[in-house]
Parts: sequence; structure tokens; C-alpha cells
Amino acid sequence: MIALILRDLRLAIRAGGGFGQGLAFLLILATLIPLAVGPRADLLAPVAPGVLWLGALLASLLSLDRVFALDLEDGSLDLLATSPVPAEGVALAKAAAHWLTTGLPLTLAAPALGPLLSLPASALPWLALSLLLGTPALSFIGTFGAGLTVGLKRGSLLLSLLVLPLYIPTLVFGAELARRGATGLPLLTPLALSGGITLGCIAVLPFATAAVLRVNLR
Amino acid sequence: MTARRSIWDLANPRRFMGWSGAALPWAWTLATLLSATGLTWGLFFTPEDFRMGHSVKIIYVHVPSAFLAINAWMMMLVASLIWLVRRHHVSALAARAAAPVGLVMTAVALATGAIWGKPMWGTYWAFDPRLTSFLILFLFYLGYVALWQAIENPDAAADLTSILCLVGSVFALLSRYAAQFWSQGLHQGASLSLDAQENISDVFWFPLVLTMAGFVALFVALVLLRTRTHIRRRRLHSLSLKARLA
Amino acid sequence: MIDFGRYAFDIWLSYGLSATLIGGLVIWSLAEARTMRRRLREREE
Amino acid sequence: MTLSVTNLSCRRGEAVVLRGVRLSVARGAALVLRGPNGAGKTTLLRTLAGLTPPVSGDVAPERCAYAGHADGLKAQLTVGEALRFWAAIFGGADVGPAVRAFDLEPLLDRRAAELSAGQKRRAGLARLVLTGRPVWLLDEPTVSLDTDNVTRFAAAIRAHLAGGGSAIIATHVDLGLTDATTLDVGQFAAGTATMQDDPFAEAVE
Repeated sequence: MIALILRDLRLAIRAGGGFGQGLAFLLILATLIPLAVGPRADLLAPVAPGVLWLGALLASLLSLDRVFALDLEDGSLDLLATSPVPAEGVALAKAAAHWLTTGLPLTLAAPALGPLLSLPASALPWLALSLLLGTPALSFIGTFGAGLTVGLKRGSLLLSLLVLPLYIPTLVFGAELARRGATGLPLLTPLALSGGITLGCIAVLPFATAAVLRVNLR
Repeated sequence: MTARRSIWDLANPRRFMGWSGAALPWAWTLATLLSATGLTWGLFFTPEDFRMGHSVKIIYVHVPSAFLAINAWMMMLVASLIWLVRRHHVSALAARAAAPVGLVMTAVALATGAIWGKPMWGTYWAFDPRLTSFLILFLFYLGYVALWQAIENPDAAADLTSILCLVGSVFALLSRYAAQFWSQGLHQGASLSLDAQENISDVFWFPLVLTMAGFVALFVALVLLRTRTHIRRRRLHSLSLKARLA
Repeated sequence: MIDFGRYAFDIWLSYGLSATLIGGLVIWSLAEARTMRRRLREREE
Repeated sequence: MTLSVTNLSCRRGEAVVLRGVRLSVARGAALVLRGPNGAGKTTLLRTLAGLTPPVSGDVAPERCAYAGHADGLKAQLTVGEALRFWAAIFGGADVGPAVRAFDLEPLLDRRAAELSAGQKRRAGLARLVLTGRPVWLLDEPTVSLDTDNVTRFAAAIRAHLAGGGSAIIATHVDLGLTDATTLDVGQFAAGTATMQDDPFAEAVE
């Protein structure tokens, strides 16, 4: 499993698809939002945590259709399925690699983009914390969606349609945590719920992903 | 066949076609009678509500459709579980048949809720937790229906949609709580609420119960009819597969 | 006919919309059922 | 006996295509599957590999190494990286013997994108050695190999057999395996679907 994660990381670096594109997408979004909403700080600051969360969510969605599709095309997925690594392990490793190539860089980059949206410096650590807690859930949910649609010819749009509603709880609690951190409200509840959803996703979704992979490979 | 009869025999395609064909006219009759009575009674023979005036009459389409919107999903969840555990094909097809019904009921509940909201709250749409939950439910229905349509192999489609239904149910429930939490977070304490039916007087209650029973019968009729269609489609599929292999 | 006062429009709109949506679903389901029954009958013979 | 199955039924997509398959392959022996396209050779191999669950009968996928039409190589990775990856996945064997068996030494630092089709095929097949599994399941392994490479491939198989392994091969090419037995997959053709295969195989009303 570690080997699989390392291979996916190496591929992301070599192919240049993984790290760069998600970050560039978030940067473009953070540039376009003020252009659309207007430059006033009192308008931008309240929506900044939500906008950055939405940007992170969409950026993580961008690379999902490649999670299993490339491995299916070149036969690696068949070979992995016949290997001693259980399908659950493959699902877990794939989700972890997806998080390391999208969720983690987004978590690190989002606070740097905060000032573009007039987010006060005191809010930045909370934004980073909320993304750190929430983005793993996005990767695990997304990997499940990628598994569902892996055999389909034009699966990308369907993948978004399936995955985005599943993202709702993560988005709600994550953005709420960032917003409350920014305004100094009590934040124990969204903190606990964000963490809880992520842990639940990590614990349960690899089994669901493995089940749909087996169906799609047979 | 001397096999012991059990409730599962009803899910054999052939037997299902037999009993559902006989039950269908009854379900249609019951649906028409109950809904027509309930709606006529509710619409023309109930007084104005002291608070909401005549607008309370929207309740007779709003609440039954909302009730079905949720329970159609529940039925799909149970049918999906039966398919995953016992591999009854009719069960999977019934889940597929129920999805568009649930989708339309959710749309009706949303539309009537919005129309009712305008005179009551002065706005068609507010991100009230319940409205938001229904909007999210609508999205889940859309995804489920789209996944069924996208996959060609019927057994694989049944497996994948069943698993999606299971996972989706958990996330739909989570979203419901998230919506509650989130809307409290926005405006402390619910200022808008759709709790009308919880303290409703008997005058409105009886026609409402009739209409709800009528809608349930309509749901049963539609699901039976659509399941029969899907069974026939599945049979056609088997025939063309046979023709292709021969 | 009872007069619904100032809510008449809202009430008729919601009933009309519901009837259209649900009626549409019923008609579509019936039409689909008929087509499928005919197609299957042709094939089975 | 390294691998033996009886009364195996296999499904391809929705349709049951093979029924009552009986085959066995001994240590050091090879079994060549024959049959026209669509007879179910690939289906049989995928079932034996554990990718497609059998409709009936038992398989032992943990003893089989499968090589399908695709090589499972990533264009951006070097041959050495790919082999070390598969070795790690299959329990950390040394890649040395595999490299020598398929003469991959000069290619180790080349990326798969720069390889010819035949070189890719060799790198893909070298993975079989790394699995450490006794039974190789090979689906048209000589596709895109030239005569030299077919010879080299046949030698690798003979070495595998000599070392006590065995192989089941779907191929139209004569690999010069002297004591290979041949199995015609066509004899197991499933015929029409039964109600057990498909509850919709008979009229529903």
C-alpha cells in the first residue's frame, strides 16, 4: 500500500497534473471572485472562508476522474486486483495519494490566498485547520465516486453529479469552522463534526469503494 | 416444484408479474378515490386557518408529496439492501422504478413549499433547514437516476446504484443535520419554520390523512407499474443478448 | 365555488403545478408501460 | 498438481459463456488454450485470476499471476521503478532475476514512454516473475513481439516451467513448448442461458 501511494505521488510529480493544476485553479478562483464581487474588503472578508472552501472542493473534484481511470486503461487496476493487496487497501492508498497531491497542497496554499480576499490574518490558522480536517473526507468521498464511474465512457460529469451532494456535510462543517474561527465564535461543535465526518469517511468508505471496484472490474 | 413457499417467492419475476397485474387496478382505484375525496374535502369544505387564511390549503399537496419524497427514498434503501443481500432482481428494479416517483414528489414538495412561502414569509425561497434538506434530497435522486441510466450491464447497475443508495442515505442524513446546524449558525434561532402540520387542528387533519393515503396508493400504483415496465425491459434485454450470442 | 380570497392565485398555482408534475409522471409511466408491453409481445412471438 | 479446477462456469458481462470447464496443469507443465475469438479464452483466464467471480466452481487466484492485453506500465515511470513497484506490491521480491530473464538491464532507467511495443511487453511480462506465484495466466502474450522477442519469451516460460512453475496460455503462436497440452475452450460453450444464470431467461408473463 505504501508502495502504491509512493508510485502515485511520483506519477503526480512527473506528469505535473496533480499538484499544479489544483493550486492554479484555486489561485484563479481567488483572483476572479474579487473581480466579480467588487474590491470592497467589507464585502469580501465575510465570504472569503466559504469561497476558499468551495475553491478547494472544486479543485479536489478536478483530478478525481483520473484516480482509477488511468489505472484501468493501462491494465494496472486488473493487476492490482489480482495482487495480495486487498481492494480495500487499494482504495485507501488511492484516496491517501489523492489527498497528498490535492488536499494537502490546497490546505497549505489556501491561507496564502486569504489576503487576496481580505481575510484577516487572525482567521488564516482556522482556515488552514478546517481544510486540514475536511479535505481528507473530500478525497475519500471522491475516490468512492471515481470507483463508481470508472468503467464509464463519459463519466466526468456524472462523477460531479454523484460526488458533489456527498460533499455537502463536509463543506458545511468545514466552512462553518473557518467562518467561526474568523469571527471568534465558539467552534468546538463544527470542529468535532468536521473531524468526525473525516474519520468516519476514512474508516468506512474504503470498503464501499472496494465493493464498487470489484463490480466494475468483473 | 415442492419448494416451501415464502414471502420471497413474490419477488420471482414471473410471479411478481402475476400478482402485480392483479393488484394494479385496485391501487389505481384506491389512489383516485382517496386523493379526489381528500383534495375536494380539503380544498372546498374546510375553513380558513386563523393565521394563514386560505393559503393553508396548499398543505394538501405539500405534506403528502413531502411525505412520499422521504419515504420513496426509504423504500429504495430497503429494496437496495434486499438486492445486495438476497439478489432478488425485482427488488433492484423496484428501487429503480421508485426513483423518478421520489424525484417528482420532491419537486412537487419544493415547488408548493416555495409558492406557500411567498405569502407566508414574503419570499419564495429561504434557506430554512427543511427546504435545504429537500433540495439536497432532490440532488441525491438526480444522481441515483443518472447512475442507473449510465450503466449498461443491468446487474452491475443494480449493484452500483444500491451501494450509492446506501452511502447516499448516510450522507443525506448527515446533510440534514448539517443543514439544521448551518441555518442556526446563520440566524440564531429559526425565524422561519414549516412546522404548520405539527399543531394542526382536526378540521384540517382528516382530509389531510385521506389525501396522504391516496398519495401512498398512487405511489404503490406507480411503482408497481414502473417495476413491470422495467421487468419487461429486462426480459427484452435478455432476449437481445440471446440473439447476439446465438 | 368557494372564494380563496387573496391566496387564490397561490393555491391554484400550487395545485396546478402539482397536477402537471404528477400527471406528467403518470402519463409518462403509462406510455412507457404500453410501449414496453407492445415491444416485448412482438419479440416473444 | 499445481492447479486443477472442475465444473467451473464463467460469466462475461451478463452472459454465462463457459460451463463445466475442467482443466488441470501440473508442476512444470503448460496448458495452451485454443478456440476462435469470443470463445471465452480471456473470460476463462480472468475468472481463474479472480477478477471475475465464477458462476460456479472454485478457483485459486492467490496462486496465479495474470497478464492481460495491457502491460500495466506507466509512461512516466522507468522500467526499474515499475518493476520495483510491482515487487513491493507482491511481497518484496528481488527484481534481479526478472531483469535477467527478460534481458531488461539496458532498459532499467528508460521511461516506458520511450520503449518500443515489444520492449514494453517484455517489461510487462517480467512482472510475472516478481509475483512469485507458480501459475502464470497469459492472455495473448506474444502480441506485438517480433520473432526474436517471441523466442526470448518462450525461453523465459521454459525457465519458469523448469523451475517447477506452470502456465496457462491463450495464444495462436507456436511457442515451441514441447510438452504443452492443448485445450479447446469451444467444447465448454455454455449454450442458452438457464433460469439460474438469468431469471429473465424465460418469458415473464
